[in-house]
Amino acid sequence: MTTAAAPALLEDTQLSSRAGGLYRHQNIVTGLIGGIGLGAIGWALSHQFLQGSNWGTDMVVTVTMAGWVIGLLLGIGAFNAPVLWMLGHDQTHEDELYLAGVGQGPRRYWKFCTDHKVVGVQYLIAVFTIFGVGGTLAMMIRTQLVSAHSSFLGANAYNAIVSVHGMAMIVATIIMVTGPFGNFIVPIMVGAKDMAFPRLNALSFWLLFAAVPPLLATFVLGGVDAGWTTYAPLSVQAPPAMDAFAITILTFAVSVTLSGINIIVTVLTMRAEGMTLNRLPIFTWGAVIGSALGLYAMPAFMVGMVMMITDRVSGTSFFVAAVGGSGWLWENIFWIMGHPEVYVILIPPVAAMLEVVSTFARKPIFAYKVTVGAFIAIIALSIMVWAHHMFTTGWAPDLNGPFMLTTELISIPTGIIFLCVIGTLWRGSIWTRLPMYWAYLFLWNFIIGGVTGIYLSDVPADNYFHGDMFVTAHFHYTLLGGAMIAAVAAFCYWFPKVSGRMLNERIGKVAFWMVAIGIQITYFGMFWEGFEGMPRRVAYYDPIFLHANQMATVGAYLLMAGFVVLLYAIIHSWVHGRPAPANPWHAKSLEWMVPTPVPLENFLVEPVVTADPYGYGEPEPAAPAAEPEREPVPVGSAETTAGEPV
Amino acid sequence: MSEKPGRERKPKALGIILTFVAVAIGVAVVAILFHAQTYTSPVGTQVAKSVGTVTVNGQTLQHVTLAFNTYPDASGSVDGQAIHPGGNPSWPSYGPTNQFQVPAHALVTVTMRQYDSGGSLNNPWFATVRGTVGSVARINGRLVHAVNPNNVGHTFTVRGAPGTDPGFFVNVPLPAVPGNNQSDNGQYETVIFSFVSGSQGVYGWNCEYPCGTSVAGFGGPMSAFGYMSGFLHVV
Amino acid sequence: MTTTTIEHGGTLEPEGDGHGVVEGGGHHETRAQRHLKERIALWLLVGGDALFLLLELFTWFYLRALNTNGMWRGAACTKANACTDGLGNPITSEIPKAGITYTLVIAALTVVAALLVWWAEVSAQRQSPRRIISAGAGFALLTVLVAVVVQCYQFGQLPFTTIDGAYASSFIFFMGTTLAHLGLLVFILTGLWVRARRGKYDGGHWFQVGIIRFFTAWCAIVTCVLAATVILFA
Amino acid sequence: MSSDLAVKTREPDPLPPEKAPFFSRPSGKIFLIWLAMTVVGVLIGFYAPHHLLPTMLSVEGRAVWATVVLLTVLAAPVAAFVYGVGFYSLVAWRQRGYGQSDEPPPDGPPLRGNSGLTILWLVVSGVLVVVMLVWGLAELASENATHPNSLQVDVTGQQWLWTFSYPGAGNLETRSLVLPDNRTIVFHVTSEDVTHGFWPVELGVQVDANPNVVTTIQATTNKLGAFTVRCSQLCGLYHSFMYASGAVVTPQAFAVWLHAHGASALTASDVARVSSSS
Repeated sequence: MTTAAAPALLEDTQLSSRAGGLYRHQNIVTGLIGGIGLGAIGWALSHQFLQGSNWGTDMVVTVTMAGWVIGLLLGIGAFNAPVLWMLGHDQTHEDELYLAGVGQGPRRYWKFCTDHKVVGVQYLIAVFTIFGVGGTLAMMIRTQLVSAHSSFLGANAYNAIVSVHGMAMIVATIIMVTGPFGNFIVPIMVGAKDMAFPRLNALSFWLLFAAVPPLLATFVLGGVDAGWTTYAPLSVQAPPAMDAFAITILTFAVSVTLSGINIIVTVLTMRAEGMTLNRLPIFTWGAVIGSALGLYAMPAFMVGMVMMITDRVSGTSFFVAAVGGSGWLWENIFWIMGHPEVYVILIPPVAAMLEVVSTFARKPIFAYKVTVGAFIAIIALSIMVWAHHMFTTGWAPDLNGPFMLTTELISIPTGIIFLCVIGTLWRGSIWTRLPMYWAYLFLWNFIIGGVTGIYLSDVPADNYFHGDMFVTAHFHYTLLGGAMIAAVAAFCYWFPKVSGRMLNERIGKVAFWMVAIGIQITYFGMFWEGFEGMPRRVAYYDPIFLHANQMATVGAYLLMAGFVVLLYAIIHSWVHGRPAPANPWHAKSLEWMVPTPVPLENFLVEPVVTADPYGYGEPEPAAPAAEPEREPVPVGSAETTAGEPV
Repeated sequence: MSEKPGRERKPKALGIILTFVAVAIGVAVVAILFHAQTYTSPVGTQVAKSVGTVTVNGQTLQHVTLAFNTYPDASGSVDGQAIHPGGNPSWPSYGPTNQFQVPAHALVTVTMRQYDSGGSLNNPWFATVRGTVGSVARINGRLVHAVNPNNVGHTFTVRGAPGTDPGFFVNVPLPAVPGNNQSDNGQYETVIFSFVSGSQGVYGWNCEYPCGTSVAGFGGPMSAFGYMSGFLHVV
Repeated sequence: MTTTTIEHGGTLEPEGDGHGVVEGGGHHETRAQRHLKERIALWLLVGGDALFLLLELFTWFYLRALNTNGMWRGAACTKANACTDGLGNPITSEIPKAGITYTLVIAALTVVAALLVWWAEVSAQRQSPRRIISAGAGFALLTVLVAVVVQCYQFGQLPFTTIDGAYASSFIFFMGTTLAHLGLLVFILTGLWVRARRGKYDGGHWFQVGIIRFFTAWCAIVTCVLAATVILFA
Repeated sequence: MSSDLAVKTREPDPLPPEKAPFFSRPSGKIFLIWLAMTVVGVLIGFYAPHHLLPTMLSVEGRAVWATVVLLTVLAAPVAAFVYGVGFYSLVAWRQRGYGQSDEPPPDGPPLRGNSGLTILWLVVSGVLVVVMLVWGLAELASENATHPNSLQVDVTGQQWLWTFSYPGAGNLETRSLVLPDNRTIVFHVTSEDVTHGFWPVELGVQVDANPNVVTTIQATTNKLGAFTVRCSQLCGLYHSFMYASGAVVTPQAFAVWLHAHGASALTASDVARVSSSS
């Protein structure tokens, strides 16, 4: 590794004992103390003063959960800098280096750390954790459904699990690529030293961290019985768990918004010299476009949840028809968020998978500009299709035709993604390493998800399939079979850069086949249920659906086992794996040009970009040779003075 | 140089993953099981008592009896029968249990005491006695077909789980005790009715009087299994 | 696609007007670059906030158009034609009156605050930034604090509460939005005032004032839009 | 960007000369795969819905079947094309011996796009969308057409039961839904509490039951048989118990049933009106 020669990496910088100030004493422990402490104070006060009112328990839960979120952020130090700013103080350069984790070794993973790579790894672990929870819940759902009238869970627990499985998976899939790789990879890809707003970056992670415990707390607060869509007015009458659920979503929505702003600004303003928009790696486009769409979707979620909370804790009537509200208002606001959110989930992993396809077909991405255009067209159309989730609500029958039009139009830009993939594969030198396996699986699954989506876009057919297991199978094919498998492809692709180790491909391929087969069995079982007419989210079902359900359950166990094997492969490789070279795939984008492990501030020499990263089979442009003339200046070393920040 | 901290870091990173995954999954599973325990199994199943045979519409059937009550709260403060250990003692509740077991194709005679006050049904359709023998119930000694839909305490409404005997349906409105009975004065209405149980399977029953919380009165006890809902196991 | 104006943001040289190299986030960047980043971020944030606002307006107009159960008790409720609330109690006051006066006052106060910050930014180019900016921020802060007080007073004066139907709910939601924006303004203007007094903006380093001016103006727009909706579409 | 990435280009594909037979070229082979998979897809399209969907009792239910078949037939060639290229690339262009290798295979040809192909792709998918849309709008229009002499049925959902009433027949209220054959039934659906989904499965239509609002959907029965009404919107604790049985019977049987269940409430003309077939 060439990095060994660099004399002074930032990691080795000695900081004075006063660097970091208050942050020196703050970590996850103080965060938990703050969160639990403020939550307890909130509980005590609200229990004392609000319990007696009409909405007592709801108020207590809301205040307690909000106390937890704010207390955790206070304890971890998220508000230090804004408050100091308000009081007219600024962090010194040394403070910022301390915040970035200089000299703290592994402890920095447990802190409010501004280094984008640390945040990326934190996100990665959070995603694994949430997927673990969501997957466990999915197994409990499938176990309940293994027989028609099972008493494994009962209706209360079943509904609670269905809701939290849905929301946990939505939370995890929204961040599964923009969180870990949007933070770890994107800044390096565009040649930046960090994200545009490092503290905001850390804040977005810790907001996510704060959002998860209230979601799990719903189980002991009576359970959310309204599904992840929490249709009003059912959710208005749901147990106090719904308040915790709403706090989770509000916190999470703020997190996604901040992280989206950060990614967009990073890519717009911090690209290396020569990194024109034409040369941006397609994953960067995907991350930016997905984040931009998230900025559109998340405010809608917040508006909806604020109104949901006020309906529940103060008796407002936004969604309660008896006093002038409307459940359709919730459904509209929810799906104005909900459909774009699907593409917030989908676009970043698909774009990341295109990197994989290009690298392992050893060919440039086919129709790069058209594909980027297709992404933009998708997000433009996706904000106009929300009511296709409401074809059967009776909300506005006259709008079914127009929404059918926009929904079907979206299949045109989606089709471009397929064109891009098969065009890249065409006459490529297919290098069948593990990431490429997952890319092929994506291709297989996403076609099925897409075709079944076409049925649902057609109003007469949707009048049958809406609200039944067909829909469940369809969106699992697109979100699990499509987005999540693409994310696994991306994960396997970037694993050597993130962990410094090669992923064990032998175990990984075992996992691959289990997952690949498990998906087909599970969701074809669900298609079968759906054709036969089994409604979604039922704890007990008609025995005529028995065989289809047993098929789905068997497939689901195989699928989960496959993911467990994959997790084993990851952990095994993270500990015992072969040390990874800086560029194991011989790819051409910037993140492979920096050493592994990536040093703080990423680049020893500011990169100058002269071509896009897809020049496979093309003669190397001559320009970079001119660049290394510069003396490698270790950035942030003693010779840079701590200027006066503004 | 960058190798050494790297080596130290990796097992730690692994530890982070494992700790988080294990803690989160553990919390989730414990919470769910706790939740499932709290809400699904109050105090066991009441097995119907056999009292011989009886002839209904020319058919000779086994005759069994069930006895249970409805209470204004679940604390057992009305007649001493504790219903829900823990949970929400202030919620109205059936008791002493919410799960009943009866033989298939038998005449089931239910004797109930209704201790709760009440009000108007969301849907007056449930004020009519349906599905019992003769479509009547004996309320305080008087045979009635229907009660005043604006003075109902609770209802006992049974139907099959999907796929079991779709024709089976019993609805008995339980008239309200006059006045506000939250003072637990022990006043009650006696309701007796008989129905012929269906074929084997799980049957769900619940109350259709909006005695719960929130917008349509179906929150709280109405939406938590075990207070105003339960199962009738036909074996 | 061709290069954009921000193409070479990463290598901007220090400019003559005092935009020197600063430290931010642990690495070098120029003031111009920092300004650009913060400006774009603010645009995006305001974009998200605008969507929040739009959906609130959607809620208002949707519920107003639906008038489910006749529970949109807006302009129709007068002293002569009293409505009842969700519990059947009469709402005897004329609902919009109490709302409109205070809402207008609050909107006017935020506009004044925005103008003060704008004045501070423009004037600071000619005179001592420390004095001008701290004066502008200080008076703006006072104005916003007055608006907060008016907002709280309005809440106490309302003839209805949250349970009184869709109109009351939407009205109070608007008040909450206004209050949230005022709260943010209090925080930001306090910071601006304190920092100006400590001389953080001396020497022309006051692009942050421009950012704050932009946000203050946006808050003024929010309150004005909400006030206009409340008044014109009761 | 770094110099250790010397460009290795693969030997040019042994592409047959233009005179080679079409089926020995990659495009020819992919065409064959495409053809086979399209045929399979179309067969699945005709076979699967027919065997998996329940027996539909209404015109609308039949339209569900027809729509699924049509859309499958439209989608099959597209899916088969993507799968064809995908499979062929795996079989023909996989660089054997590199699967475990840390060395990448030589680069492929630098094809960065083909505007003709892209335009063709866009045109084809555009045409398919137009076909789908025209079909969907036509179906929609026929489903929304008003029919004289339709039977009105009020549907009320509440947690967790359906009740039905026949306003033309003295407001007879029942728990099971009996409908005459060959008649357009207009369902007026509402809810007493939360949102439910009224879904008479074998009639192939559904609409939500919303509190304080009446939504409408219609179906024209055309076959005798039993059907099930299920709830398609999660509505709380006993959502899975919320179903009802139904039957499409002959108009004569329907009249008899009305008499049996609501005789006291019915006048002779009522019965004649609600039970007359169109």
